[in-house]
Amino acid sequence: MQAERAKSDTVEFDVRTDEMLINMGPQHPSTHGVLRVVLRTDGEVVSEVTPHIGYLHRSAEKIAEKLTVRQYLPFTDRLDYLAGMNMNLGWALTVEKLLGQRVSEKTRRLRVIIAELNRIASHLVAAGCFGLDLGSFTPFMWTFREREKIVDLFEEICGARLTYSYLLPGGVTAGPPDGWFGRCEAFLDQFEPVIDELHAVLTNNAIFIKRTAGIGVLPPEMAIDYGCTGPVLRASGVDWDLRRDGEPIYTEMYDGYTWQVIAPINGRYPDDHPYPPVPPEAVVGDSWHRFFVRMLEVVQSMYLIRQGIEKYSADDGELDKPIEIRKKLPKGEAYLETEAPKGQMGFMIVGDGSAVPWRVRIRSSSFCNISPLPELCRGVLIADMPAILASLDIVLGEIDR
Amino acid sequence: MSLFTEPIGLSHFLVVGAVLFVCGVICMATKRNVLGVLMGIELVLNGANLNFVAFGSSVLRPAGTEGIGMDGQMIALFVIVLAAAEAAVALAIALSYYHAHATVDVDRGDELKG
Amino acid sequence: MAELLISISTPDWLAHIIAALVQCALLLAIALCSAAVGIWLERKVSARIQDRLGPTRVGGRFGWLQPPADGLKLICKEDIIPAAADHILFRIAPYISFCAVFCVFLALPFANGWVAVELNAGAFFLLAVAGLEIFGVILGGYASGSKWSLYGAMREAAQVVSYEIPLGLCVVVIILLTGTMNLVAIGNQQAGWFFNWHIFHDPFTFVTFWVYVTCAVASSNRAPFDLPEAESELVAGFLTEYSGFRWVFFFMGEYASMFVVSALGALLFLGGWNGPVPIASLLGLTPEHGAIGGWINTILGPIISMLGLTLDPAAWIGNLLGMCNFIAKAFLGMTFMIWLRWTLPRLRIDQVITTCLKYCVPIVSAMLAGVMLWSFFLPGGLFAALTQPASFPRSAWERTDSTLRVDGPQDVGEMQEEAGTRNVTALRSHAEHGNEGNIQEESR
Amino acid sequence: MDAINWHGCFFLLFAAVACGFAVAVVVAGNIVRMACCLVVSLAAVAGLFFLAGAEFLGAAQLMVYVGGTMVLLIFGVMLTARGPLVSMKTGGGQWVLALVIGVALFAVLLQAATSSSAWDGPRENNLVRHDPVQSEESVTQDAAGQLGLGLLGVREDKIRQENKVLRGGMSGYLLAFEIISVHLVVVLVGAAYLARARRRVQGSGVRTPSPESRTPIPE
Repeated sequence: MQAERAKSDTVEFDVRTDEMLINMGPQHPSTHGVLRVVLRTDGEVVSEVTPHIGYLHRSAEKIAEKLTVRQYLPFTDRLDYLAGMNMNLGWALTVEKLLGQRVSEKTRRLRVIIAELNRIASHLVAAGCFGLDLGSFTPFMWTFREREKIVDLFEEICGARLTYSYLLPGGVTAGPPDGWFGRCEAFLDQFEPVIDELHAVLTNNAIFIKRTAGIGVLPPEMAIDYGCTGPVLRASGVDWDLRRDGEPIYTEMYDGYTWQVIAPINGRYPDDHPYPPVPPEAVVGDSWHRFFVRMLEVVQSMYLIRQGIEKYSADDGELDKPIEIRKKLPKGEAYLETEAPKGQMGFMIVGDGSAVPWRVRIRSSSFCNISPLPELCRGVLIADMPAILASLDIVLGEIDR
Repeated sequence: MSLFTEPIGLSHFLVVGAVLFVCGVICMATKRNVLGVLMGIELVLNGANLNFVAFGSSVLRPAGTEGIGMDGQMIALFVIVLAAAEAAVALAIALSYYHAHATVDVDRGDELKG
Repeated sequence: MAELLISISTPDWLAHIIAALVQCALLLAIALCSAAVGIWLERKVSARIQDRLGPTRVGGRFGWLQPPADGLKLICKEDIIPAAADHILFRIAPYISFCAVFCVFLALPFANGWVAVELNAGAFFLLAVAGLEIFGVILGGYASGSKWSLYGAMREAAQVVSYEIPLGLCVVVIILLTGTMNLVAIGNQQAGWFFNWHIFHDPFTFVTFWVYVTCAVASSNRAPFDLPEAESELVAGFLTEYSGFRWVFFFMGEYASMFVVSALGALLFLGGWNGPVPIASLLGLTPEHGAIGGWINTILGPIISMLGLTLDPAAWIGNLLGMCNFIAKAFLGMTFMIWLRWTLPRLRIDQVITTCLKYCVPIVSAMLAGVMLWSFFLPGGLFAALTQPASFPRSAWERTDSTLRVDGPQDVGEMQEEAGTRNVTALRSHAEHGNEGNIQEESR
Repeated sequence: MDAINWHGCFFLLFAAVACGFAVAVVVAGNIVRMACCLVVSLAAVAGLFFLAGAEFLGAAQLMVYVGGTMVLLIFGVMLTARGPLVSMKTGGGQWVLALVIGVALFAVLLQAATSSSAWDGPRENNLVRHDPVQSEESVTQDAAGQLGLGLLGVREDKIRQENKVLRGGMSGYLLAFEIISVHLVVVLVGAAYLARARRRVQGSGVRTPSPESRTPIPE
């Protein structure tokens, strides 16, 4: 709808108030952290958008050149603070790839369970904040109630509720306490009806559809050009998920699990879950689809966790111990991308023989996901800006590093 | 204190109508802003309305005398409705004038083009 | 009241002024109480929807004293006036907005005859005064000087002005049905069982009720239509610069207007003070006195006459029941609005205006035409037609065509006067719903 | 000290408010202040209508004039009052001229208003409503009903009028009513068309603000 409005140069508008330059953020309630967006608006219509980042820059990569790989782990959960476990996993796998060692089958199973639990938690925050930006406060409360239960489970394992530093390179310091998996199963069972409630309040809600369907349409080519990854890319109809198409050291974790990659292939979703119907106004690649892909991924993660728990309890091997503090890194470099909830999180470590890496580079998924914002928001109303921003689900810690 | 006790008659209303009318005329004459002139017109119309209603009101006349009856209120009603329509058109003209010359100053509107 | 004061020899004009001020204070108390209970209700209902408890500590288990506590806290807050603000307008705006809503309480009847000022054009006065509330908001938005509050004010003005039209039309539909704008008369016409309520009068008024609900929610800036305070886009709309006591007035204005709009809806469509089952009339608690009414009068009569009050106890108790009915319906309406607010996301400004102009106005105009035709064919409404089919359309047709025949040529002036008088007699007979006697006399 | 005539007191109150704020409109410099004073003045005039016994008209004034037209005017003020345009001073000469004409006009009107003795008001108190025309068989008791019927072409209040001259105009205002409704439709369509801003495409006759006036985005 707003695509052809932008193309036609004769934009007819009612009363031409002169243009206004409006700053949204950095402390704006709906910019997900410290992002400043400068809008050039004409009345209600946004003609130009310029995001400004860097307010949360902590030079994480430079610090990595002073610390050993194990000491640096706590910094990785501060990148995407809503999905700390996935960041730790990415860092751990990259170090293992550099050292050329593999962890035991049982550790890999535990890592799958914990990574998918954290993915559910991150997607819950995304769904809740999306509803909050569109004005409905209640789903935000529901999603955070569920997220608290997941965070309690994590607290049992590693004592922390947000910055876990649990999945160390080489293994984990201590396995989950007994009865943990039972509580995990109990959480999943009571979580099923909550998803249907969220569908009822948001996905199928006529007003939600009117506010998101057809808004901020990201064509597949533009998504690929801007390097968008994760739910943003899949919502544009590109069937690409690193858990299936990634490097062997990462995909072997998911061997033997039956699950599906969620992406609207020519407008249809893989129908293994009785999902609500796609509304007619929704165009592949719009805000509604980005939201819907995340909701279906939560269901896939639940399948993965249940299968993970079965395989973990069936396997009577041993959990590996992490590498020692000052392990010498070989001379050389390793780069690995993993499927974090927001998109593909890449870590590159260049070792020079000593225990401290010579250079570390972090490829952030949210940085690429936010870059098409000026394209998406041209000719859109002011009220749609937060909707598009929330659908991209960005975290500033990861963008500014 | 006689004003508070002696009943209100037609001439009191006519005096108030006259005051409003004169304020409207002066406002139209002296304001440089287009909308100021518009407000002057509104005041003039209200002055006239007040006289119509006063003449048509049965409360303000001695018992039995004949005023213009309901016609006063009827004409006042038409004046109110038409003033609304007139304000709509006047505002449209003012806004298009504002677009053309980026100002609402009446003195600047001296050339005939546009 | 005034006589009481004169009896203790205060000067005549002082007595009247004091009496007037006391009545104003009482009315203001009603307005503030309705707003305060509205705030408490909002906290509790929204808490229940979000799986939490809501206020429980302040004032007993259910947090009754939360609204006064909020008021106290806000009064102590510092009143900041931004430098770029236009001082006088910035201060006046909240009071204008609250006065407009307060004026509505003047003409709002709580029970049969229990109204501050019984106006003949009551419904029209309510609509007129409800329209003034936007001035407070526009001035507040413009006077705060900041770009964002100007945006909020412009949006709010556009929304409330455009929603006044369908709201007015819904009220006109009911006025057309009842034939009078006097709110007390409208309420009394819906006495008896619940199917006498206007909402069940005919399918058109039923649809009009739902359009009224949409417009009411939109015109009091609630739920899916609360653009001006859209936190996510414009921080807090025109309320950004307001803090402390001034903000309380805007806040009170909003909740009082919520109560007013749902009360008006209850009065026009849901029978006002008449409950679903007419307990008062069944028990005889009405001015005509049934069994119990007479019995109560014999007991309470002497006590009341001794106190010097001139009121009929039975009818007074009946009215009391009526008032409870009315207030219960109003708060039901408020709960519905609160329920809407905490489940639905917000609409965009252009969607809000299109729902108004493309959906509400056409539908309610169609309903207006429908009710006109319906009340022409079925004067008593659906249930009257079902219960006495005999007096149904034939008499309506017969009455009009018999009077419109013109017999014999007369000079124009005479005919014009004749037409004038004939129109009047036709309308008078039509207005008295065609009792048989009149028709015979008409067609001789 | 006979009884206070409350009708008179309220009349004085509303008259003072109406005239006071009318003068404030003339005196005020800032266009926004002028608009607010005008709103209060018109509301006071609505009060005067109520006092003159025209209840329906007072409500109509409040709703259509104050609630509708004034909101339109304030919209216009908010859209155009940017920076220097808010308060524009007019030269002293114009003020003197305007005041002279104004005072002269006012003197004439004042003399006219207080000249005829017939307009001096009823002997007894205003509150006693005595409508000679009101009788029990009239179709609707309240003024609003009579106004409505008047619009539909039935001058119900003139039925028992003996005086031949005053009986004229029996057919009421039906024709005027129809003309007004058509007129309103034409006006609104015209206003919407006029206010439609021509597009800033080059070649259209409208002078557009030059590109450099667009504020650049601070880097």
